[in-house]
Amino acid sequence: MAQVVAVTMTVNGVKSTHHPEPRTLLVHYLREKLGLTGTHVGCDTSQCGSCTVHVDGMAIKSCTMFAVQAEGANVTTIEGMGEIGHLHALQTGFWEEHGLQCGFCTPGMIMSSADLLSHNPNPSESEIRHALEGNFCRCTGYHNIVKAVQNAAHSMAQSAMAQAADD
Amino acid sequence: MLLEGSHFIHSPPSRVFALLNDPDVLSRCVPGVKSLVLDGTDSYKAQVEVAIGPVKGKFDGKIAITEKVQDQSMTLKVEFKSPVGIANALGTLKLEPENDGTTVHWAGEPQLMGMIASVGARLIGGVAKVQADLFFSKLELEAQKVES
Amino acid sequence: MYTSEFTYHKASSVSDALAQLASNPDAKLLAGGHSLIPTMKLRLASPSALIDVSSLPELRGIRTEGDTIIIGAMTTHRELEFSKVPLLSEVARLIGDPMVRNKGTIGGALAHADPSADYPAAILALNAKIKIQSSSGARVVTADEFFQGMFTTALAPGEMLVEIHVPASVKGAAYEKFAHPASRYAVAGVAVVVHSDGSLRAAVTGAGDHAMRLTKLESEGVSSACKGLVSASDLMGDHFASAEYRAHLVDVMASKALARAK
Amino acid sequence: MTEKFFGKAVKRVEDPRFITGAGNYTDDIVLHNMTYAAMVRSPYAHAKINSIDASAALALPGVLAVLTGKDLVAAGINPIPPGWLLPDLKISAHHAIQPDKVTHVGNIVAAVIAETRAIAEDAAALVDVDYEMLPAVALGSTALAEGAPQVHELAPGNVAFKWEIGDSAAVDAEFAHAFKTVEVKLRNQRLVPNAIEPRSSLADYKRAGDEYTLYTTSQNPHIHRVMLGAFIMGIPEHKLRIVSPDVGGGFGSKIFQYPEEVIVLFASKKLNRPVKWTATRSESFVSDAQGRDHETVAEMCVDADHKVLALRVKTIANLGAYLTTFAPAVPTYLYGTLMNGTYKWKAIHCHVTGTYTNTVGVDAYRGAGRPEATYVLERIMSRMALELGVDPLEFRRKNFIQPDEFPYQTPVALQYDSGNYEPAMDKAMAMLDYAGLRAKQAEGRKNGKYIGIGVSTYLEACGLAPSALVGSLGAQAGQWESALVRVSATGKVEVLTGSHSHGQGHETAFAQVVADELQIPMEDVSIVHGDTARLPHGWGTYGSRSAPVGLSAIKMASDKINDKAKKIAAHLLEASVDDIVHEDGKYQVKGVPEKSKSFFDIALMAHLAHNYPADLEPGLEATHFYDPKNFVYPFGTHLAVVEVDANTGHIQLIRYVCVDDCGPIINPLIVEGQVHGGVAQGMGQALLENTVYDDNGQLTSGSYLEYTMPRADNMVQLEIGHTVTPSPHNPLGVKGIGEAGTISSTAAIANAVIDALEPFGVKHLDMPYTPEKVWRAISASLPQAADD
Repeated sequence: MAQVVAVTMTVNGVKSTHHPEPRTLLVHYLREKLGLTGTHVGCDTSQCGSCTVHVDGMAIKSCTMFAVQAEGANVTTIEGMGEIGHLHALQTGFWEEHGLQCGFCTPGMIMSSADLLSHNPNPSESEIRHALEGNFCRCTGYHNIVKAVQNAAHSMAQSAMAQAADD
Repeated sequence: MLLEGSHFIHSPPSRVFALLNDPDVLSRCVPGVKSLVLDGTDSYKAQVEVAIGPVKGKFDGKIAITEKVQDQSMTLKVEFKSPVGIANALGTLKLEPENDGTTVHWAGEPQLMGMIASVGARLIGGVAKVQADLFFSKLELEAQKVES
Repeated sequence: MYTSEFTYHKASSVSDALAQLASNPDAKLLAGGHSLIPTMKLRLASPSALIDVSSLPELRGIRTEGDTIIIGAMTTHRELEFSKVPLLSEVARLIGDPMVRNKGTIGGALAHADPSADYPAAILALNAKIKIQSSSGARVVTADEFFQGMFTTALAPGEMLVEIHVPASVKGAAYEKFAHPASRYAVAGVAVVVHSDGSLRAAVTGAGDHAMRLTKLESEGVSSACKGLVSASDLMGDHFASAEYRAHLVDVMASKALARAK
Repeated sequence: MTEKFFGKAVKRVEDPRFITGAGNYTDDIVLHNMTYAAMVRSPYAHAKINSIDASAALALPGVLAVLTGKDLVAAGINPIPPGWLLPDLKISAHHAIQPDKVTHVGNIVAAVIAETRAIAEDAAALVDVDYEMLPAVALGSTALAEGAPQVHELAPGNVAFKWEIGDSAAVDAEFAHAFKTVEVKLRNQRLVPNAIEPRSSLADYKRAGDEYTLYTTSQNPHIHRVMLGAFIMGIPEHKLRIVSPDVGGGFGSKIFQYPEEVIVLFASKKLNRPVKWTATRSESFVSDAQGRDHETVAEMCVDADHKVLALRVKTIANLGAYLTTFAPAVPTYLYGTLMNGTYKWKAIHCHVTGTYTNTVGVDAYRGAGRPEATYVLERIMSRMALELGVDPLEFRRKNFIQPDEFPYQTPVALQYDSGNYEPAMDKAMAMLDYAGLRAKQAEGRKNGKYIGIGVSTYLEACGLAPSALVGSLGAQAGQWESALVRVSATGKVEVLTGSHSHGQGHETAFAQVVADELQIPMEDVSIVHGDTARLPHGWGTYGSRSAPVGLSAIKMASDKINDKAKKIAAHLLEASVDDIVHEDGKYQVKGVPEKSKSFFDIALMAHLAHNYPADLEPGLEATHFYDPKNFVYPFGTHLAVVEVDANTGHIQLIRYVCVDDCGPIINPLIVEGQVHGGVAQGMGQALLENTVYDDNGQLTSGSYLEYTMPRADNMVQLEIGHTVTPSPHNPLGVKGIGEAGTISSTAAIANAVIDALEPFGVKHLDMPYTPEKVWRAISASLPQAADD
């Protein structure tokens, strides 16, 4: 029988333990063991970025990491970013700017953009385009995705200013 | 894509030709050979393990030698398959006496099929060169061995 | 898409990893995984065991000792991108995409020695040294000794790359890359470094079957427009870029890198 | 006044689920007791299957079945037929699993069903197939050459069909007295559609009712039901339900009937368990129908006033190994009929030879025939302008069909119902500052800076289509669309449409129109699509038909609701029906606004029927089947600006201006989004994407490491404008916009590249304009350079 390994990780704030085979990719673990189907698989050579999630705060491609490697990790998927009524600024940005069409690449786009904004809160257009090098979209021509990220950067800056004023 | 190269072996053409037709020598020289057995006249069955970077696979296949011109040239027909694809090649070896040895000119047109074709195209030239270098450096050792 | 079955071992230390490696020659070290895992998914490789060294603390981080910067093998491209390591920070920024950089490691990339990878040119131009560990001890090789051919390095079976040593300061350095539009690997990537003693080293990756020094540039290379640095017959060609075109790109990239490095 | 939604940039109602990860794509669906399929695919482009040894695969624990082509044939499963016929069409049998021979890499030879996906993939690698390799052919013109390998015995010389349109003799006559003629030979390279969601199919057979459900990534579930039920598997249509839930992009590639859908349905019944298959990207590259792949020689001539006279086009269309669902229509009726463009030709003739090759089947890909035609036409127009030494825009302007000449009968069958081409061109030129940029271009050339400006003044025919017309041309399907508008007792509205949305935003745009028609809030309307069990029959989404055809049906069904509502209101208000007006969200007696009934009042009474007209049925729902009278004809002007790095040959798109006329715009966000994506795909063809088969029919660009997908940094922010010329024959005046961006942009960018290279004497290059190709063209014009 194939080896199984106990893996404990915290996904979107919820800690759980499962026993996948070592060959189970993180993306399959999230989709199949945890039912978090917002993370998608679009390719098999680590280019398209549909499977992007955050592991310990950094965007990674969950199709290029085994679940066992996430032992003890804090994982955030699109489902953990926000929900209707409490959306993340990027989710709002994508909605307001029509930054998605078929929606398949969108979770990965949002997770990658979040990584960008975490270390570059005010990116230029070309920085946004460079940062999205690892995410394919076939629907939008990236036009409104760029605008969505700008929209989110703007609203995050405003809320940060508002918060600073409150403090 | 036609690939070609040449290697100098410190041994006369007649000896090099003999080496190239000796199954024992071939099984020591062909990179990654696990087994190589004669399977009819000038025809071999072989199993090789190819390891190129992270890629590693076992290939089963046959090598047939045709159009042999004693001490001068031969044509090789190579057909190998594995679960990740198929590698066929039609190659020629030409032996040219030079100083105290032989220059072996090789040329071949490899055909990759299946998964290895769709991801391996950029590497085929380099891989062929590496494999040829390995083969001929071992053949040189064999040549020395025979002479000593 | 699944790989073949394998057993997984998370190494507790470098010596543990080396012991595991010694006990199973078919095992592979797992670093950032960005070359190995896709290859395994396509079943172009099916190692029976993986030894995960990606999060070993002793292999991570960048520190300075005297005039040398020591980079742990499992330092990620992202850590280098945001570091002050000469040239390598610039090179790291051009590797793959942000997610690849967040996970991929310099040690993994160098050990893999993909002919189109970015680091090797920089490592050669920086005259870096590579520290290699095995169960019998450690050795240090020069960059020139390290890269031997396509996917071939000085690493012997049972050995692992643990550190990269680069000069803490150089007078000037630049990396210019013509990227493949699909894979973003280098079709021709040229690194030029002017060292503190004024010497110039240059190397190219992507164009040939492995990274190599640009000796013609180093010996004559003071004029700004490079011409005929490498011969097409020494390079690779494919349906995107022929050897002849790559030879031309080497000249163009070298000219740009030289102009910035000086 | 109630709020009007038509024309407003309403945020999409489908987005909340997608931005929170709650979308429901086929691969997201998990059924109890589900099993997994993996396909064994041919590594050879052409080979005989000698034998298949599945014993090792079957011995693997967890493997439930290995199916071969012989199993399917023995069970009476028929090959997959094409859905469009042409005279003398040679139809090769396309089996879901090939029983005897394979004709392209990726052809399925066996299918493994197992308890997990991992085991299925393990087992697929263990199926040992003994093949006998046969010579292969990959290029259309090579397939037609003497002595070429034969792909199918029934198609001698690899000819699937020969087709022509127009008047060859009239063309010859014009050429005979022409002032100037030009010829271009061009290749419209093959593309891989690459929707980011790989195809997926999940079959669920229920023994209780002998009923099948297939969840699948489809643009047109009803077409699958007809094909699978009636033609392939013999399942009675009412026992087969097809659901296409959220679909992650289609671009044509999810129109077609695919083998895997047959296989999972068959396996589900055989095992009495649900069976799921989801493609890997590597599989998508060798199994999704591909697009384009034409080799063309085109010639045109003009008179001394630079008026266009005649156009002669000969094309070899590579169809791949099998005729997929719409394959025969794409390079014929969707191609030859588009050769007229926006110009006044005296004569046109177009001849097409469809060829079989050992490659993946070629079918509709965003634009389907029309981008191919537009590329030929707009390239040769710019080439002629170059030869005449005149501005390419002014040359076009001189030859436009004028607004007072509609309806305009072209020499290639179509009758354009409307158009007004100059305003779109003028607007685009103004947006770009065309004259200013030309001056900058000239200045830049002096300093080694090479920019190019390219134009395409395209026209497309979409909104497929009058059923009688397409039926007479060979379609095996009707092309009307249906709608069912169903009002609940509380006034909530479900709109069921045969159109399918896989990114186009129907749930929003259609709801905007229905909310306006019924004068109710948008949130009271939901659009339902993609489930044959819920919808009336429909024909799905392709050919930019959803708005002009699908939405027209919805609008007409909504009219029926309003008509009935007025009758109910008249009864309740004791007034004559003729006196009831629908205003301010109410049905009221004309001139007496206090005498009114709300939509809720009407809906409730329609369901209670307590106080109700005796001659009226209770309930409030209406169905409408709408068959359009003609295509719709969107048009516009696209201007592309590229910059060439003469050192490397690299080309960067630096500006893109487009002015499209798709009639009245329902939702500008959505319309512009369609243009953005379409332009990116056209840019991809011009600059990046290339499907490379080697001489043995091996796809050497079969992954994202080799096949260049457009990324964010390949694009610029587009500058978009519109003109509005309504379609005269549908009730909303709307025209399609889904494909326009792709149809026009490839030609515009190609023309920009050639314009940029003009100083180097380059008059034509084939796409994609990869750096080496451009560098070589530049180098060739500088013979000294190499020896300097």
